[in-house]
Amino acid sequence: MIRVSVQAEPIDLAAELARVEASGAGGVATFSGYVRADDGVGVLELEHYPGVTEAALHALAEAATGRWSLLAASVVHRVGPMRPGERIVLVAAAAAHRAAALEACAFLIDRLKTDAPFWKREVRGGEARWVEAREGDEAAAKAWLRPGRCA
Amino acid sequence: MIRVSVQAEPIDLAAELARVEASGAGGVATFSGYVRADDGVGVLELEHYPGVTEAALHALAEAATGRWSLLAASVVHRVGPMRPGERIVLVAAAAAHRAAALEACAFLIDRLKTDAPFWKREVRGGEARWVEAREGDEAAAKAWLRPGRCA
Amino acid sequence: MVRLLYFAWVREAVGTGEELLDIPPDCATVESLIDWLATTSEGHRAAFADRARLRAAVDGAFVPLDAPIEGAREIAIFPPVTGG
Amino acid sequence: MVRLLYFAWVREAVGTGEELLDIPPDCATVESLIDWLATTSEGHRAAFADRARLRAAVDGAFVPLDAPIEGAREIAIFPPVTGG
Repeated sequence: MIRVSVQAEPIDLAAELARVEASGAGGVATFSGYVRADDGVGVLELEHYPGVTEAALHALAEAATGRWSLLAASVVHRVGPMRPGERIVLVAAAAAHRAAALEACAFLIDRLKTDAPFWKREVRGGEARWVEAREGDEAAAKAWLRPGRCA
Repeated sequence: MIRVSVQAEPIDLAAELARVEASGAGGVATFSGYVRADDGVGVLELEHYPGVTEAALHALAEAATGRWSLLAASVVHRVGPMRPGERIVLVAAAAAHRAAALEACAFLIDRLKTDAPFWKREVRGGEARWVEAREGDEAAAKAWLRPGRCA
Repeated sequence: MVRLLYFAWVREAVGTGEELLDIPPDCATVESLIDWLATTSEGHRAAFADRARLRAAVDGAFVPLDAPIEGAREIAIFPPVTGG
Repeated sequence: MVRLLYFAWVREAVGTGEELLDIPPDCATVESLIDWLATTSEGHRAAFADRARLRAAVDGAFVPLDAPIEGAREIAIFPPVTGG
């Protein structure tokens, strides 16, 4: 069961988890990303490419589901303005065993960083700045393509 | 902030997550384990070594906190009888960045499987059977000791 | 007519998020389209000054800048993504 | 007096989860303690028949079966753990 949502509303972690748990999995791994509260950002704005973003997230969830035989995968991403401490993204992977759930979860968030069209803008003290892409993100996403990667 | 609980009560995922999120982290990774619903088990019973279990879980959380500079780590494990679909264990790791949170989460659950004195007994159709330790668990736990492990 | 979409600081520099344009027939790739777009306004020129900071999608699929655009109905130009 | 603790199927085979015992002074290691315990009842003998399936903790610390037990106040004997 794949669930993808790109939404302006806050992410309801309990409701999202209840969905993946309903798959009857032995293990569920999740990753949640938050607006950092420690670097002076007052507002973070998320822009996306409507339609294409949802398709990219769905393709990512399908890739993870196939590769790790997941029972459920969810990718939920917020867009629009949000405040420090708020949840930006949630990925969840449910599988029969823990290694599959943990690896699929890491894969989903690493690849989401480079494969889905979202752009972040930080507002600090009235000044807005687009966040630059991090080279580490590209490397983390590409690591999943190497056949020899340690699991 | 480290939280450890060994409890007969159901694990309240939302409450546990709220705790680790309060650390102001950029990322929170979790793993939840469930009583498998697909192999005919009617009841799963968890026995532990009171006092020593809590100390082992605390030592594990401290090791993860030191190694990955976590802002928060929680390890919550249920004991006593439980039903298919119920949560047995929750580990959560909060860190400034996602790689640390994801790795620490995998470390916590892998090591918990071998380092904390819990024993599972499955009841199937009136017949009880102690669960045998899996060799894969030992291997997964030991992998974290190898200096050359891929991250 | 092709629908052009711009996101993030590319959108801000161009001054709009979307425009419908007749593209010159000799624009065979995203890159040559960008060359031509850069001549259409000062905003476009500024947005497309640094090609290394640009990414593109043709009809919803991410493509390298040297990808062909023949038959495309929607072309998006934007910075490297920063989600998650 | 040493407090002996048993868990899981070791506890079931022995017939109790806890006993207070005076241990013979020549029991220097967990393993020699197990050898002696196995002689104390049929249940103990059955519980300790397969040493490969036994683990131990001395005063709350996991130890190998050849670990010394001198001065120990609490010794636990149990199967490999299966939590999580």
